Amino acid sequence: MSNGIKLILLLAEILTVGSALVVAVNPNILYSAVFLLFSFLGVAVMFLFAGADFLAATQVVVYVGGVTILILFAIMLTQWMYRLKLRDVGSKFIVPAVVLALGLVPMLHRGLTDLARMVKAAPPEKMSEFAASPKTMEIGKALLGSHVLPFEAITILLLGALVGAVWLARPKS
Amino acid sequence: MQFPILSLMTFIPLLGMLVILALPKDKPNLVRWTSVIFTGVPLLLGVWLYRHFDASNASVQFVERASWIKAFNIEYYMGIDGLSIPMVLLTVLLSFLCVFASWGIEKGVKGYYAMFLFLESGMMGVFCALDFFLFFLFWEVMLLPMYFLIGIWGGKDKVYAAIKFFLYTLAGSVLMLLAMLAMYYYSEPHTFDLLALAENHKQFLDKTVTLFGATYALDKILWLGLFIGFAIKVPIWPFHTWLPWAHVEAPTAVSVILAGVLLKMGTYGLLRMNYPIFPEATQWASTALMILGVINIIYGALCAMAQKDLKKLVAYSSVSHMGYVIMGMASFTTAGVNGAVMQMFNHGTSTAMMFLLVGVAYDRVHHRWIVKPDGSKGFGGIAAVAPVYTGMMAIALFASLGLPGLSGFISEALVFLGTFSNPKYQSYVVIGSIGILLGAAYLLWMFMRVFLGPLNEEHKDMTDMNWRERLTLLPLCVLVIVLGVYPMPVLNLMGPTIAKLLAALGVA
Amino acid sequence: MAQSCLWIVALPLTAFVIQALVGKKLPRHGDWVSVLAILGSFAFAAPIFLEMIRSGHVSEVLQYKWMTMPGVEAAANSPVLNKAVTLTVGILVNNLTAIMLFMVTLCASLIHIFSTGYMHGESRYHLFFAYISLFSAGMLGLVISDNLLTLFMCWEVMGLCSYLLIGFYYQKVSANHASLKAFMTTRVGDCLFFLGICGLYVVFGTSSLSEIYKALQAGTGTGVTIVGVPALAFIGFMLMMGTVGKSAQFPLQVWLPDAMEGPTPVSALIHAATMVAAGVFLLVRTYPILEKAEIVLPVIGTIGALTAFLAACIALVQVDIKKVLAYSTISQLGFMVLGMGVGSFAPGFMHVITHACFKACLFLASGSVIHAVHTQDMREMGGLRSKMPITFLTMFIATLAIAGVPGFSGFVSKDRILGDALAYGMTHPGWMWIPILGFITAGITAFYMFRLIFMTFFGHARDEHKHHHAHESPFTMTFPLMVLAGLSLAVVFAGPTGIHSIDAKLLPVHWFDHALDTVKAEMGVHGLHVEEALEHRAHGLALMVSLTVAGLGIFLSALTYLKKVISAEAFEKSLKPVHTLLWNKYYFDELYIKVIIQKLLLPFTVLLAKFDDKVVDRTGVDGWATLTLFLKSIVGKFDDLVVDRMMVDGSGNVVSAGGWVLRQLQTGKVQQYLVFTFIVLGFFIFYFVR
Amino acid sequence: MNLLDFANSIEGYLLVSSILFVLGVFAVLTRKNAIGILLGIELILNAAGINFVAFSKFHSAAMDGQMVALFIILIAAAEAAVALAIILRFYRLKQTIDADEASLLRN
Repeated sequence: MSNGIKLILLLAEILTVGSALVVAVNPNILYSAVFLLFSFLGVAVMFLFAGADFLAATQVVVYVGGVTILILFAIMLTQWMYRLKLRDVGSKFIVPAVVLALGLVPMLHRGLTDLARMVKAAPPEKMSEFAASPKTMEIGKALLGSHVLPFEAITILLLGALVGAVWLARPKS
Repeated sequence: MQFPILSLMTFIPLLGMLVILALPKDKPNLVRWTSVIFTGVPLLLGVWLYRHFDASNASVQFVERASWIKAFNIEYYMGIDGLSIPMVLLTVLLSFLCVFASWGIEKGVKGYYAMFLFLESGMMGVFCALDFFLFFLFWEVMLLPMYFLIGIWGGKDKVYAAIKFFLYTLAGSVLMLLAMLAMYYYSEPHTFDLLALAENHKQFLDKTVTLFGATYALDKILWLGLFIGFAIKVPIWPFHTWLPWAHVEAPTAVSVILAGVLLKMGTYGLLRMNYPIFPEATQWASTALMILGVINIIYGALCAMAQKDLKKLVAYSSVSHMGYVIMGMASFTTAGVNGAVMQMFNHGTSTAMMFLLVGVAYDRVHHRWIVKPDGSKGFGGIAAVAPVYTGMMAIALFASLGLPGLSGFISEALVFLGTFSNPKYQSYVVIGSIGILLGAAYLLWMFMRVFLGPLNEEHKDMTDMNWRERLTLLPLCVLVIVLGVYPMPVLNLMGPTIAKLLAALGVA
Repeated sequence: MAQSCLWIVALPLTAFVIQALVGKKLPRHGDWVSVLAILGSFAFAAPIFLEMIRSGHVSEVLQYKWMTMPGVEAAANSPVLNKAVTLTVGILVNNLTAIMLFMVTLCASLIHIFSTGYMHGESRYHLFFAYISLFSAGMLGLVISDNLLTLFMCWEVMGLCSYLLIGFYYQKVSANHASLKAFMTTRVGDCLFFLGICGLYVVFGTSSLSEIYKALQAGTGTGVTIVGVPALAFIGFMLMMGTVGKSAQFPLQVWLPDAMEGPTPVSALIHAATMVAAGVFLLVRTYPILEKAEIVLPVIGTIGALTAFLAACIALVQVDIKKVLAYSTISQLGFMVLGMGVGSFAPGFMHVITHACFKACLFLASGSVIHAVHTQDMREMGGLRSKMPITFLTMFIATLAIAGVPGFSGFVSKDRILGDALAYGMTHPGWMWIPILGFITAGITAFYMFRLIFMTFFGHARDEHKHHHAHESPFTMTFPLMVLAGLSLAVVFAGPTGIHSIDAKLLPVHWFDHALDTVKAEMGVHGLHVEEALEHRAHGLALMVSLTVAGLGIFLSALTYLKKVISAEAFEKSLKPVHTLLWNKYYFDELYIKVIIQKLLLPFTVLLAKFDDKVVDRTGVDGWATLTLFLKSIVGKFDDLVVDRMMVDGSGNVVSAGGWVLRQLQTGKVQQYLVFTFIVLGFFIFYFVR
Repeated sequence: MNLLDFANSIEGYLLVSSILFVLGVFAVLTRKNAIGILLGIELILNAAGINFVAFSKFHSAAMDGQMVALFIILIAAAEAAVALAIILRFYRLKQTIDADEASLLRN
């Protein structure tokens, strides 16, 4: 793959990380919600480069289209349109959180890379061929083949969540 | 299996108890007459038993044997011999009379008679049981009704007396239980059967047991354990203090049964268990027993002399008379032991009479003071007001102080003849005869203060004995006089058994 | 003959039963039942007596088995004495029995008749006769019984009757005390007597007299010792104590004077003629045993002499007519016991019989006097001679007899006893003082008896009112007096004059002596054996001395009381301490009742009862309760404080404290939980990844 | 290996997912606003998704990794919906969605 394409991946990764940083830190919830959206987009691009095209699409549809909008609605329903400037970040936990973050990231990363190294990597050509092939048909086969049980479970879960959310959020009768 | 008369005699009163509990509460007379029936039937059976008891053979008769708990080969083993038949007859008779004597009980009539019948079956069981486990069971069963009878229908501080009686006897029976278990454990074919234990009593010899570090001879310790259990019941001197309390607080009929039958269980137990199963230990302890007997006589008589309460006086006189029984038993002579068992029977009748008579006075005047605690005169000159009552009391008194011609003398004479013929104990007889003297002193002194002399105005309106009371006392009067003149009907019952007992004791 | 003996006892017994049960309802309250019964007994006794006089020898033994106890002949050294025991009951009829039967039934019948008059109108009339019949049955039973055990039983039945009869007027507190004292004192004697019987059983294996007589002759019972004392001596001593109790001898004589509380016929029957004589009769019956145990007889002799002398002295100062007679009875009993002690078996026994007759007569006479003047105090009497001639005459004869005037029965027996006593004194110099005391007592007896006669019948009436009312008693009361007076003559027992030397010439051997000699041989009794010459000299001397002493006594009392030459009061004043001593009966009563009973025994019993209650009961038994309560409180506290507070609550607190600390973590803020989770996650990653 | 290769290699993906994960955690821990916590959760879920996808590509080149990622997205959606419903309910109850207020289950 050409360097340009790799650059796009790098940019996507930087986008994701930066917006995630804003989401985590920004005192105003509205801004963090919006930046969450950008983070999702970055992730979608990363999926593309990882050969999960259908996944990227669902990412965009579900997360960007659905969840973020839902969150915005929630924010609007609960913030009284700027009347309440929520001092958002709990001051007393700043110190432990930052220490945690700085400490945790390298450890986590090293742990995962050790895991990756332990596990037998796929041959490069198979990897690139995989990355390029369209995945929608495999996902369909997998959904109704090897992963039919989770698929059924997910449907029930979604139904439950749907009914639950509706029941919880309905106005007082 | 021939007619199970002993089981019947033991369990009919129990049946009666159940029937009474089912009767309606508001008809006391119905309750009373049912209890009369349920004590009357054993009395008739008792008479049948007496007629069919073969006095010539010394072994156990009317045996009923069935295995009860096979695991520990405990048997339901009932039987009587010369030693137990007088006691059985006494129990049956006194229970029957006491039902009439307690006609005056108004409070909780059903409960009273239920407990009473329960008591009678307990007593019958004790005298008929030949299996130690069964004996112990009846021994404990008998305690319960006594506790309630004294505790509920008793006098002023009845609860104290009831508890003292119960705990004291229970403490004794705990020792007995230990001894029983030890005997079961040490006997070769582990058994509770008294006669078997007596047969091979050699097995307990020259064994030792270590208790709290010190080692003791097995048979002496077992003998002592049983002895203390029975001594409390007799009562023997240091363990006698429950008796005055129990008597003073118990209602009339109960103290009649207590004095008439319960005291005899101690000496009966000694003769049934200590003597045959531990002959060597008995010989070892015979002098001590004799000394205790003499102490009992003198101590009881002296204490009786100082009593101001009629019932306490009679209670202490029972202590003194039981002293003769112990003396007779300890003398190891034919006349002595026969006299002892005879005294157990005679004392039963004469003391029962005295208690019934004291009850008669108590029902009318509601106090029993010869001299009131504040020194003023209690009873006085009742002879003028109640001549028949005085006559009956005179007979009872002279019977119990051992006037010849009445039953008291026969047993006392036999005990003294027996003990005197044993060269070791002749000086004890001399001291014992002081006991007779003191006995006559306190009884007649009481008779004088209570019945003779000028009439105490308080009792001017005291009525003489009504027909019910006279009928209750009549059989006892007849018994006392007849046995005084010709004691053979009772004496030849026990003769062969005692001869066998002494022979076994002698051979050891 | 033995069968008739059974009837003799059975009749009064049935009379007792009838009287006791239905006496009140019978006509005349059933006194005729008792009288007929005793007369019936007399009718049965007479032929035996006559048979004895005619043939001079009557003896029969009848035995029944009373109680049998089987036994097995145990090994020789085994601690168990397992011999079979049989107690027998029986009747022994010999000359002694015959004489006694006759005397007892005669006296009893006369007294029954007398008491129908005397007790007339009493409230418990029928009971009186019931008791008297029972008493007669008891006495007769005693007389005929062969077995000492049955003798003992009748002995105690008599004790019971004396208790009931002394306490007949039970309203009187003094009567109750007297009856209790009588019963208890005799009871003391009885207990020791019973020990004697036990001794007999140990030595002879039986208590039947006939067997014992044979065994003694065969020589058994010498080696054995009881309680360290040679057996026969022990038994003898115990039997003697029985007599001492019953016949009111020296240590136990306090009860007889008080027994006068009872009605006079009772005093006559029981405390003069029969019961007290029973004590001596016991000695007579068991004489062979006493003789075998040598040391007992002298003791008996001393007691007899002492009692006689002391009682006689007391009688000197008494003013109550019945008390005088009571003390004279004790004194005469002392004489009998003295006789027994010195070995004069036959005269001793004769004195029993003679004394029974004249003393009964004296008592009944005094009864009729009391009945007439309604007082017992001689100082209120006097000059009744004219008012009551028959009573006076019979009483005078009896007094002559008791004083020992020749020609009367008393002299015969007393003179022989004193003769034997003198002979005994000569042969055993150490015991010479016994006859001396005997003679002095004889003199004193004469003195106080005549004092009684002079004070009651002679002189002028001291109390006009009573004197005026005095009248002769009815025939039912005087007839017995006359019969008894007749029996007080010497001719009945020895010869017209009573003096042995004279009578021997007039008629052959008197039936009484003959009867006693045969029974002595039969029982194996030797009596006092002393050479002919010495005995003759002793009796002669005794005759002289007793005559002079009796005469002197009579003369002196005549001077003081009849002629008032010697003033009794002056005499009293001069010997004031002696008089008070005698008046208080040597303080025996005080010693026994006041000191021993009230000061020692009763306080001791009260103390013992307190000890029994406080120490043995409260501390000994309840002590355990308080101990357990104490332990309970300690254990309770320990349990509460240590185990509960520290252990349980402590750990509870620790846990709750810990809980509190941990609880602070539960702030409810979900984020904090996550922080902790991730911290832990961090450690995990750090730990594993590294 | 230069930045570009690194970005395209599994380490790159893993580094991003670690950072994303940590920021998510940071958001959850420090946000006072309930919705902020929700955002944190979404970040964490995406981090997980990236890991799955990364391993599915670089390791087994098989579909399983992607299937799980797909499911994660679905569940995340459901979860978000329910969470927001709860938040709304909480808001209606307490008129605020400060996470510290929801401490009824405290000690």
